[in-house]
Amino acid sequence: MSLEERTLELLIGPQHPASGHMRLVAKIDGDIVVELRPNIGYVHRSVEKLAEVKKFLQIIPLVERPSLADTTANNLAYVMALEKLLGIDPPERAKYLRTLLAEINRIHSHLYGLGIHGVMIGSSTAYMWCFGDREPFLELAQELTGARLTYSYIIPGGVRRDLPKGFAERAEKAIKYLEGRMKDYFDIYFNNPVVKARLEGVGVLSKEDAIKLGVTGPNLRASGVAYDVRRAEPYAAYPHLDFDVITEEEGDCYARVMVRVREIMESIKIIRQVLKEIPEGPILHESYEKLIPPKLREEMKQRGVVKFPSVFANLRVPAGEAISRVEGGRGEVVFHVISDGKLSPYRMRMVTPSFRNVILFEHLTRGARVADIPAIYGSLDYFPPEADR
Amino acid sequence: MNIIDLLFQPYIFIPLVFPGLIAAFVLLLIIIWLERKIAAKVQLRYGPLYVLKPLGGVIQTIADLLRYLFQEPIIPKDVDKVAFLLTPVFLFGLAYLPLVIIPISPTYYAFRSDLSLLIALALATLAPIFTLIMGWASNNKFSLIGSVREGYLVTSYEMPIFLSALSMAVLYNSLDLVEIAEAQRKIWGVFLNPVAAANMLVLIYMSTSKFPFEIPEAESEIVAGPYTEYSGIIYGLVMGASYIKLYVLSLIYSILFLGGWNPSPSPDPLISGGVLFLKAFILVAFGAFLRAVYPRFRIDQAVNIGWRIAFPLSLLSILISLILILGGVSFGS
Amino acid sequence: MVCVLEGSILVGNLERSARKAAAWLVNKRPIRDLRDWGISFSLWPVHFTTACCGAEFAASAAPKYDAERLGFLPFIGIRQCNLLFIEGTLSKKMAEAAIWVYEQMPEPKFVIGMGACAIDGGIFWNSYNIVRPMDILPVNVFIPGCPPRPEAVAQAIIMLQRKIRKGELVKYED
Amino acid sequence: MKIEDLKNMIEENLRGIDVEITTREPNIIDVKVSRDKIIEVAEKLKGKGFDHVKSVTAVDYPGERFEVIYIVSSYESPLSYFLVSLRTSLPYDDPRMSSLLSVWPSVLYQEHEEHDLMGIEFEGNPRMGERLLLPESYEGIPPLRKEFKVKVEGIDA
Repeated sequence: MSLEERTLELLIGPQHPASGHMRLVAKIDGDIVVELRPNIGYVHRSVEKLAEVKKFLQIIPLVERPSLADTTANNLAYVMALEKLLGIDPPERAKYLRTLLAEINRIHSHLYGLGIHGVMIGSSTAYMWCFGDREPFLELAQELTGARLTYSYIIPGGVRRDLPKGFAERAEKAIKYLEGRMKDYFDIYFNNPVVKARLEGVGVLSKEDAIKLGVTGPNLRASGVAYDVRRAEPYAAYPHLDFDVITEEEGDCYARVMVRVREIMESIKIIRQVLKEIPEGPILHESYEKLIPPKLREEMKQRGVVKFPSVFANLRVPAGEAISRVEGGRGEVVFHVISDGKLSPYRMRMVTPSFRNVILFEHLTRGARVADIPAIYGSLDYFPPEADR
Repeated sequence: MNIIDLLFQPYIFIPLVFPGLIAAFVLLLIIIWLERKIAAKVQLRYGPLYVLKPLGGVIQTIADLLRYLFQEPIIPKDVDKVAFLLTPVFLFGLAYLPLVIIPISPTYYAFRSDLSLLIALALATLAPIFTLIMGWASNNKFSLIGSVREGYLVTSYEMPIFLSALSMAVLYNSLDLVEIAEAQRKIWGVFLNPVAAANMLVLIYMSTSKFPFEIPEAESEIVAGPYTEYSGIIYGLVMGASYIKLYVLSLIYSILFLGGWNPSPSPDPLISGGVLFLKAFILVAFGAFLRAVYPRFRIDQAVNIGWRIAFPLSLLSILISLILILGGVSFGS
Repeated sequence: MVCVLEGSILVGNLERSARKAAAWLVNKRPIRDLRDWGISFSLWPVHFTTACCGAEFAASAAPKYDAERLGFLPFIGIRQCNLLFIEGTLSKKMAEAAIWVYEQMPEPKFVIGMGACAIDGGIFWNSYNIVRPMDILPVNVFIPGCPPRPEAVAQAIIMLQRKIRKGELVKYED
Repeated sequence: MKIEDLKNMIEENLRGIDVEITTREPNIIDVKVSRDKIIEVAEKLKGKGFDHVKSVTAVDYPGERFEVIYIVSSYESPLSYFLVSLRTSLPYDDPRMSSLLSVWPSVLYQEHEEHDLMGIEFEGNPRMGERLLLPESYEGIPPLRKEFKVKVEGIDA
């Protein structure tokens, strides 16, 4: 019986507990996956086309929507590209605030990925714990920016709000809570023999394949490639902070999960440094602060909330090209903005980490078992709206 | 002999009321609610609450049952109607059958034979056949894979369950549940042969697809396994059947290993039956608790455990029983 | 179908009249309230994430906001669920899938549109690839917000429960 | 490792091919090359250690030309700071070029997306002709082209 008759084509479609917003077309022979092709595009809302008809400042919320679990990376990458075109550099305090929000967002984005991975291999406790322990960090971000997930906190020339009083103590409390919880996570989930049996040795990505396929983020670092944009091209306040790039060697599902867990610990270390070393000073670039009438400027100082200068409504960016990249929770976000001096960009190219990781589906699941498909899918921390844009 | 006395005759009371239909149905309602509450407790949340706020949402399962009752039972077009509709009814009905054999006190039993352990175990093994038919009948790729997985699992847990149960029968040299329970008056079976006890407990959870062995209806791989195409009350029957099978197997287990009704103060059926029910309830609740602890195994790992670990352990437990007997441990009669 | 009863012959379609009687009984006062109460406290949404609002839907089922207190259990299969959550934008490809899912669900079924994109396209209103859910599905409750907070999701469920218990939504025609 | 000596290294490496190299900002080097020489330049760059493609961008200048930009970089430390943007321009009426899949496998999905949304033909890429992000039933102008108009807000329509 030839391979065609033996294989069963399984459509793990958009409506499936472990398929996310896409369809996995899997050809399986018995319990072995012969070939799996992801059929993406179910959440394609053409952010790049809409960006060409929106003004520069209106694009900030638009750019954040696709990767809802990790919005600061897209927002920061887009605004850095604008600042390269405008030729301005945000004040020191704004850089530290941007780093603070990026790290809070990385922690709860990793917890989101670990939770979804937990429910995909069957442990609803891991899902509930991760989503429950994600809430303190959502509240921290909400206190800093006013929103749970879609912050739009970073604007060209600085940030929208200053650090509220007593933020450091509340942040310390949330961090202590998560550090205390880590021991429970290791007892019930990470060192659980069933989890180890399901994840170790599954979906192994060798170092050469990881480089050849151009993947990014924890999936790359779990295969031993020590590449992190925060070290390769330091931006915001990362040049002044010391943290190390987490890598693992095995490159299997367990290694990817462990890289994310240890990166949460690293982000906690960074948040503590930022809260300790944050300098005083303005949070908006002086060229924009000059444009605000003096009376409003005083009020802005006390309330710590930036009043948008009127020029932002019709911001004209000088013609040119800018490429910027940022290390988001899921990997490297690359922005390529081409502007021709008008009110909206001529062409904006946004490459999100999930779109660069989608090639892993075909590569890793060849020869795996049917029960490994959700294990591998979850370990990639793949967020379909971010890949389809 | 008016109606009331007739009701309390053992051969009516046992299958209908106590360990039989009504008690199993009440246990079913409580267990599904308890499973969601235990899982919620472990997961730092409340679980079903506002259905009946003062009592913590106890009647949530009744609400679910009502919804299933009034939900449209969809019968897909190209489905084998007879097999599709009848298998859940058989599955749910036959899950009750072994309860006829189970005695609840030395004198009060519906049907006694000196092979009652074998009959109970044999009736408990009927369920997988209907899961296979169900998977084939509902003409859906996921249910086909789910039922074939159930077929795999049957080969890996059926044999060791029988062997570890029989190792206890060898120890008590009798196959009659009443005699086995009576023989444990002084010491429970679990202390005599712990290997068989541990082995059988794990295999009970494998046979009723409790976590970490929830493989036939693994939701993240094959939507609901053999039960994907079922909706309405048919799905309610199917979902209840696995809990009833767990209740039946834990009753057999508590007779074999936990001394049946032994520490019961008086031979009165209600009290000794209550002790037996309590032990079975604890085992079923522990099975429900496992949902919050473990993810699920892959099918090849489960079959691997069945053949490489459970089967040798059951042979070992028979060896232990033989050594105990040669060593002079003997039970009356 | 003809049956003889002490000399008088009953004529008529027994099966249709049985169904009519059942429909009458089920719509009668005591049974109807019990049925609506049962359905309202057992709204199981099917696991069908359509867009990025899925993150907040997942947070509403997580420990802090715990929608399971209302009997709301995200469940696996289409056949066993009676609630469809349109989370955010419906692109054209996803709209076909949404229609298939809605048609496969058993009868007393409800749809909740979550997020500004489900109401009128939200921030992607002028995209060429999106569809308004109200054009293709009968949506019972809409939730504003982008993404709506988990409390708003819980409030939408409570509003749907009240509508069901008032008896507006579940009807049994013969 | 300064940007100048990287520029010289690349210039020396691409000696034979008529290539225009300019540098921009602290770490970006533009390499303009004609359509038929691009595979040769790509192989030379890969030999130098640029091992993956971060983004493939197609820019549409209506009536004039299409410009396809490959942003290439490396994962190892000295080169990972720099981004090389490999550019080629295609005539407007015949947007075809040879795919760089053989050199960098990481361009598979990005080229497929540019083909799907911008209508550029990459010969050698197995996924040509299929839809990636658009629904199968989509006909008409590829949406990312300038002639495909999108509704705009009322005030500045």
